[in-house]
Amino acid sequence: MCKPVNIRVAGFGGQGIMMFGQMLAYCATNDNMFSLWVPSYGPETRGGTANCSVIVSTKMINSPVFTNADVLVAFNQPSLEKFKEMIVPGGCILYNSSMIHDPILPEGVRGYGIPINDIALELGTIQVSNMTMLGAYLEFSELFSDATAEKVLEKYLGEKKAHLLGINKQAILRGREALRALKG
Amino acid sequence: MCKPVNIRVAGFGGQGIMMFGQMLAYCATNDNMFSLWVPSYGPETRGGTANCSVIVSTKMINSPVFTNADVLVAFNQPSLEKFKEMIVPGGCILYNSSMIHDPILPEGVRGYGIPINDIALELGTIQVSNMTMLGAYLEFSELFSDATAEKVLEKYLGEKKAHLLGINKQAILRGREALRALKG
Amino acid sequence: MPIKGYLTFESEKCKGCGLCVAFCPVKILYLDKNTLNQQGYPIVKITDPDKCIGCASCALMCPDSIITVEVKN
Amino acid sequence: MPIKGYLTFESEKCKGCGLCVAFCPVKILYLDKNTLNQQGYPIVKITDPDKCIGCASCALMCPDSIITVEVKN
Amino acid sequence: MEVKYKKTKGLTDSPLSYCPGCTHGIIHKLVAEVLEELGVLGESIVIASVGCSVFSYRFFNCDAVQSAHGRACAVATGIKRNLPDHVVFTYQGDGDLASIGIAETIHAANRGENITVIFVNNAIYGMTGGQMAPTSLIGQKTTTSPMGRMAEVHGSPLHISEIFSQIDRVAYLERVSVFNPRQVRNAKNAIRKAFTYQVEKRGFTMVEVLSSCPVNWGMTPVDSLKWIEEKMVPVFPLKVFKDKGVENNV
Amino acid sequence: MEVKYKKTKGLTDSPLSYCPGCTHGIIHKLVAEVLEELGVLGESIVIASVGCSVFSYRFFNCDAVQSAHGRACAVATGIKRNLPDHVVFTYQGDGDLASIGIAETIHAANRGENITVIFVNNAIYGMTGGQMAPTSLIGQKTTTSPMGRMAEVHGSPLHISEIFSQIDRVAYLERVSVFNPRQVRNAKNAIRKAFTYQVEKRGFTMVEVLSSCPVNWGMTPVDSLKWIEEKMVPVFPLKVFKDKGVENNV
Amino acid sequence: MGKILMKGNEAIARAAMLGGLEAFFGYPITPQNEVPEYLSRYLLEEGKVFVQAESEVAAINMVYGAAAAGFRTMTSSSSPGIALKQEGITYLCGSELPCVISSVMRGGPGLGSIQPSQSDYNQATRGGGNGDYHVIVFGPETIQETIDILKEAFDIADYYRNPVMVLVDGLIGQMMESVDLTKPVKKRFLPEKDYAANGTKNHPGERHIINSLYLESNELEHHNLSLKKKYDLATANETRVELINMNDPDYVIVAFGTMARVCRSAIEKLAEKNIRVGMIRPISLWPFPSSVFETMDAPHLKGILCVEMNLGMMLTDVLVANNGRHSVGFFGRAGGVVPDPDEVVDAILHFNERVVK
Amino acid sequence: MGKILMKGNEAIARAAMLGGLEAFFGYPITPQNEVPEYLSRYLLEEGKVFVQAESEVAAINMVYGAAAAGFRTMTSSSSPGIALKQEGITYLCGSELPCVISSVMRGGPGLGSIQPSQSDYNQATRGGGNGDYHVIVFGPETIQETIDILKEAFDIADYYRNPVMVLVDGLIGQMMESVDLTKPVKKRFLPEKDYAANGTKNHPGERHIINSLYLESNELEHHNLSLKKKYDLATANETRVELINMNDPDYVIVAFGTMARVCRSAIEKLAEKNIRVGMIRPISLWPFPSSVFETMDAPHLKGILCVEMNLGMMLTDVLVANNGRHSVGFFGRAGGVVPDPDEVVDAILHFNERVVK
Ligand SMILES: Cc1ncc(C[n+]2csc(CCOP(=O)(O)OP(=O)(O)O)c2C)c(N)n1
Ligand SMILES: Cc1ncc(C[n+]2csc(CCOP(=O)(O)OP(=O)(O)O)c2C)c(N)n1
Ligand code: SF4
Ligand code: SF4
Ligand code: SF4
Ligand code: SF4
Repeated sequence: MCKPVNIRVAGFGGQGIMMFGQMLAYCATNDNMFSLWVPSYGPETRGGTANCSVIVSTKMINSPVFTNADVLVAFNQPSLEKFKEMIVPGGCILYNSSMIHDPILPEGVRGYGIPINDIALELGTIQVSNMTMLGAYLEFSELFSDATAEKVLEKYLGEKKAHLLGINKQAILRGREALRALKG
Repeated sequence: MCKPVNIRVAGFGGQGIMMFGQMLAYCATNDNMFSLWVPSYGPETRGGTANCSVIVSTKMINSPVFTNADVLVAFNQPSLEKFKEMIVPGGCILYNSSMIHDPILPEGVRGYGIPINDIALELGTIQVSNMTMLGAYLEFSELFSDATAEKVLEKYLGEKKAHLLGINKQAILRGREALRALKG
Repeated sequence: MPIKGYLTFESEKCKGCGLCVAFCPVKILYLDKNTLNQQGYPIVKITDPDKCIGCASCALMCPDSIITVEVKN
Repeated sequence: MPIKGYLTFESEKCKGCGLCVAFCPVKILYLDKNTLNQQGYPIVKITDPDKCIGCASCALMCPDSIITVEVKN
Repeated sequence: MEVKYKKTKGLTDSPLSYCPGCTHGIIHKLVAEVLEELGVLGESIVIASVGCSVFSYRFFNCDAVQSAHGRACAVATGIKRNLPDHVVFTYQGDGDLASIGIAETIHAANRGENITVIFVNNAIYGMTGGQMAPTSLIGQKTTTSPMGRMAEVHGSPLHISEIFSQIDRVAYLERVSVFNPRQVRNAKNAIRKAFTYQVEKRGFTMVEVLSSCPVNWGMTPVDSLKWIEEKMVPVFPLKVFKDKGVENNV
Repeated sequence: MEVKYKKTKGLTDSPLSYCPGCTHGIIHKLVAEVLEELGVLGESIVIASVGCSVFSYRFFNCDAVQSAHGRACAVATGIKRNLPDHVVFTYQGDGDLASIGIAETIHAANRGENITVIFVNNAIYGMTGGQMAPTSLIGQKTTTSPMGRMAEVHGSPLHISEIFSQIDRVAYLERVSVFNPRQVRNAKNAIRKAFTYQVEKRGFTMVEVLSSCPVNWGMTPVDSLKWIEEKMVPVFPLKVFKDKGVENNV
Repeated sequence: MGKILMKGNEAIARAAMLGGLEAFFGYPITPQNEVPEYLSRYLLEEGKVFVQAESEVAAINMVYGAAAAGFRTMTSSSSPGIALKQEGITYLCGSELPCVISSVMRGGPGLGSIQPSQSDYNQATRGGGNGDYHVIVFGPETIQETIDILKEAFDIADYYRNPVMVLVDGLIGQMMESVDLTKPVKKRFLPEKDYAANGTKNHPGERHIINSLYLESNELEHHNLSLKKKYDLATANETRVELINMNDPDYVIVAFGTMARVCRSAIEKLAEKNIRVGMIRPISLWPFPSSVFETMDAPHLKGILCVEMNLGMMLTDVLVANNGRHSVGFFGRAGGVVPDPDEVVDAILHFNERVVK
Repeated sequence: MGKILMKGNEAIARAAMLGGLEAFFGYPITPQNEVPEYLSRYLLEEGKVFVQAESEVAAINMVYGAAAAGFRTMTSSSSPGIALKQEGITYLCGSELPCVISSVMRGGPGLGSIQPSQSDYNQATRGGGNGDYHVIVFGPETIQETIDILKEAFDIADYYRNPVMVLVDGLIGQMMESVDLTKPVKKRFLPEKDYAANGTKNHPGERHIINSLYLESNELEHHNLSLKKKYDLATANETRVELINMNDPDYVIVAFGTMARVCRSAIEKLAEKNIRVGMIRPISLWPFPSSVFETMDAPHLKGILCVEMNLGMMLTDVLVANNGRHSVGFFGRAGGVVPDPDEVVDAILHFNERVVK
């Protein structure tokens, strides 16, 4: 990887958008890469939508902002509409196909729909839909190993939420599988 | 008068220093001359000494401050000591000889001692000592007519203090007389 | 004859907070987790419209003023 | 034997306010308008030192703490 | 069919920006209903303070002035002194009124400014993400009292209405809440009285409303109402503190 | 011979900057005597506020911090939290404490900062030349209420001690005066109690002292004391508002 | 002549009333106390609004309210008091509300002194509030000029919907001088205040909202750019400067307010020594009269001396305006000391020692 | 590497603790809330002082008290909150008290927005308090640099007995980046705090008085001049700047903070187009690194482009430093918009349209 990867993540408040982004940034730090996570913040996160951006890079990151992203991870329809035009040609959109049906994507952009709500509900709780998406992203990007992701996840959940580790790991796995199936 | 006249007035708080200075400035305005009155102000006027400066001129006054005065009007000993060195050679010091005895004046400066406390007490109240000094100053400077001084005084005292007009006028007169006697 | 109430909801503005549900004395309101509005909230629905007594407790408690209550004697 | 008081004044710091005069129960203090200190204030004096009962009311009321009161039984 | 309840014209069409179940919304509509019922919307000016209710300038269907954090009562003074026949009111949170703005509020009250203050006490800073407020309860965990509020470290909950009851020129002062339909009706009566007194030029009026902040309290909206009833009311008793319209003043 | 009264070592040699007969001087020496008697001068820090007493940093024979107008209690908080075993007190006029500084004072009290506030209420702004204060009496002529204070225009005198009596973490609060020797002795007792409570770490203590301003009231010093007794005391009754050391709290 | 003797602060108050002042809010502070004291009597007498606020913070926010309701309003203060108003001032600018602020400078920093000073030049012209905003600032040199500017200030404020500050030092506030209150000032066409929040019954069908909050960056940027347009307009139209003795000068002095008066005396004294000294006297401090530095025709100029009653604040504006063309020197006294003309004479005589760039 | 991922605001808090912070006083405001939130837990855990003040005004005055008593103290706020601290800041300067102020900028004026901005450059570097004073201001560009400066800031504050401000935009506050908390920073010899008002029992026979009041002009001027000496010393010793790519550039960009990072990307992109662009990145904003403009060796320089997230504030300092030598242009976005590298590229490509002087 010589160019930094610019990733935009967006969805409803409550869908775990921020955690998704932070997990990527933590993974990068864990693997001695550079990373930068930028949230949208403030009252607009109240109720409405939430989004954040992540940059992962093997060299020092200069500009913390980007207009054109390499990847969009869209957790719901409005987010897809809002951000899809920002994806560079050759870029990619991962979307939540449980909530987004038959999306129209910009030309030259690949799309992968993962039914993360459904998978998460199958696993027992909608709460892990974001980690399902993370699994898909990891599979897609080949940026970080499972070992890295699991180590970071463990830290992220901490002692208090250690009991959720298993289900979250499972979600990552299921996400990977789903993406692999799509990639064919 | 082509050069502005710079006058410094100083004494204890309560001796009517400010009124003395303002009367001069009002007289000048009344006679269509330029004038400028600058008080010392703030807590240092509390208790301690009070002083102000006056500039009278036939043309626009530029600098409102001066270091060297043409005239010092000293109502008490500390004021004389504080300001006497600022008087230009050829300048003049009018002092309250009821409180200042045998002063040592800078070389080249004339001095006139007027026993304003005594004169004022003779007139019935120490309160008019400042107007006694004003009379002396008017006699000395020949700047303003009695008519001007009286007109201004009347305005200054206003309706509320109209009853004091007579005694203040008398004080001015007695001050003039005292100075005339000194001038010889 | 008891008073009969009729409710209408401006569902797009519903935030799924559940206050109306909690204060309905006849317990006929519920949140439908399967119907999200454009804001992403589950919206309020009514189980048994016939039972509504038109007390307007739901409407009174709705912070977003989305419930209209009409009554017929 | 009644208590006898002795006053000393740090007159240069006197401001001639007259509070001591007003609160002396035996009325032996006065302001001397003819003796101004360097600040220009008339200073407090005592008419009849023998009458001082050493109650220290004057000293207590003096805002400038210039009165020292000593007593002898 | 007869309309028993519908959204008041005192509110605009703009959707409220509050979190789901936040009782700011209930208080908004009570105030708006009162203004509509008194027929004073056309002469009303709301001062929107800084807090979650900053956007109330969008919601109340009357003229509006957004003010600096804590200064709503000073802004109201500037308006009301110039427009003495208008209805001028502030809508302020506890951070805004009780913390940074207590000086402005006390002095407006003490001058007897003929305005109405709607004081929304939710025991926390909502807008900025759940910091401790002067009215936070002992033991309450907030983002700046992570171990819970401790009297020895953080002080006790500030009793605004009790304090304002000591100010002569306050004409009406009541603490109410909105944790159930009965309290909501009570609250509306208090708000109506306050505005009526303002119209009658009786002086400063204030209604303190105990309100919820489900998001920052970390509770469901319904549990939040229970928390008001069970935890807040014992600390902040609901009562009329002052009513100049009643003889034998409380 | 025995010294019955002499100037306390709690004051420096610097002549007081107050006007003739101003009771700021009396209050100064009472505080200084108490500090001397309690033996705490070496660990005391006075916060000089902005007002005629701004120079009190010259007068009290201990360390001193001059603070911005109204902010003495915030400054005191900053000091005391770091030096909890020191004796920290503010000396503030009514403009400083009751007007611009009321927020800082209320919140220091509410946090229960273990400091002592000497609140000198002379019903006017002395330092700046006699403007109206929040505590000016109805009818009182000042340079900014030239026709006299009117309740409808300027509001009523603000009752600081009454207000602070509503704050939980206030440990001691009394209003005293110095208009005659008996009152001076009373005042000293109150001040002593306040400082003693501070040493005992009981919380926030405040003594409100009704004081004179002969120059700006336009009266002789002696008449000024009568005015305190006859005009101020009826409006600002002298009493203990709070005493955590006594059971059955007032 | 119809002149009367008036104290600077009272002149400020009276001139504001002549300029249409409807509501004053202030808090006591030396050396400007006579402003509120005067208004507490005479503004109330005219049935207008005077409120002594509980603090400077409250006062500026009362001004915000009065301006929001469409009234001509003013506050007055001095150094630390102005510091406390900075948040209110940026709000007024952000919400585009007009008002007049009189600032009577004393020595600083902190409590400083109450003696006259110009060390609040930065405070006035650079603000201390947040964001991209400007206050229109005038720095008159006489009481007469102070009056004339104040009489016009409300018009200017209304025209730009922006605060206008009149910045004088404590000397101008405290001294008395002969003045003419009746001198006519420029009148300008003012649109109606169709933004005032004075109840929808006065403008049915349309709510008036006074606000400075724009959560979306794009909206806020749009707002910033529209404010900038206004500031550019003010720069084009409200820049005021007096050029004195600028006919082929050896040196040019730049000074404002009381300092300019002192420099006038110095220039006379220097003329006696056959040294030709001109003066650029900025009357508007923001916008600063930069362009006169560009167009200045002074073939024999040895240097520009900036003279201030501070340690070098307007100097920055002079350096920017000069842009390297001439050698620039500085002379200033601090702490409330008003320099004597002789000191300025001396600074010109030893210009080389004064050069900063 | 030992790096950890940290949010800017938390890094500020942690670094302050590493720098020796003993007492924090603050009031909530977005986008800096994580600073007090972090400290409310971890500072208290270490038995140090954390107080949530009732307002920004109270907070800065609590800082004043803590500093007066000799403790390492800090406050943190954002735009309108900093405006409210201006009086307190001038008091700290006047009384020569050290402290650290973290300012996390959002859009303005007024309530503005909570999006990142640099429009408080004037507020930070010119103050808004009264009088002749300066705050030492640093404007780091990464979280790492923010940490390094904060760790040193208390030393610098103590050394000069003056407030030190660390000025970042909301983006630096809100974003997360990998950082190393253990990087060593310069240590300096610090004299004892022999001014602290901590009771005469700690310094018998001598009263310590913290004060900024000097009623006599001469005394105040003396004080001002001694402050100035200190500021001159700070200018000589604390000016910090990074020079990037300054080898015979076609253009030079001047930018700080987040804007400088964006410009780095732009410079890379311009290099691809064979346009050599260097950058002067001021790290200390006051003192401003003027001298590098004088010593700059750039024979082919076509111009200097000042780039800011505001409408032109640092520009003044650039113009003064440049002093007419080169043509100066400006590019900025306002209102909380963070420009994209491409916009900067474009501004360089069309430099002529950007020229201001
Ligand atoms: C001068 C200033 N300080 C701080 C803030 C940040 N701020 C915004 S809202 C708020 C407090 C909100 O709490 P509250 O008033 O209780 O209202 P709520 O949001 O809980 O309804 C604060 C501190 C600000 N905008 N301006
Ligand atoms: C921020 C600020 N505002 C105003 C002032 C001016 N000022 C100095 S003292 C004072 C009030 C004095 O009154 P008070 O506190 O009652 O004390 P007193 O002089 O009567 O003892 C004021 C307003 C100031 N120095 N700083
Ligand atoms: S109370 Fe209102 S917003 Fe809440 S669930 Fe019911 S209808 Fe929806
Ligand atoms: S009370 Fe003190 S200051 Fe006043 S007259 Fe008596 S001795 Fe002098
Ligand atoms: S943060 Fe709290 S107070 Fe604010 S809108 Fe949400 S629930 Fe209501
Ligand atoms: S002005 Fe008043 S309060 Fe101040 S010292 Fe003089 S008499 Fe005392």
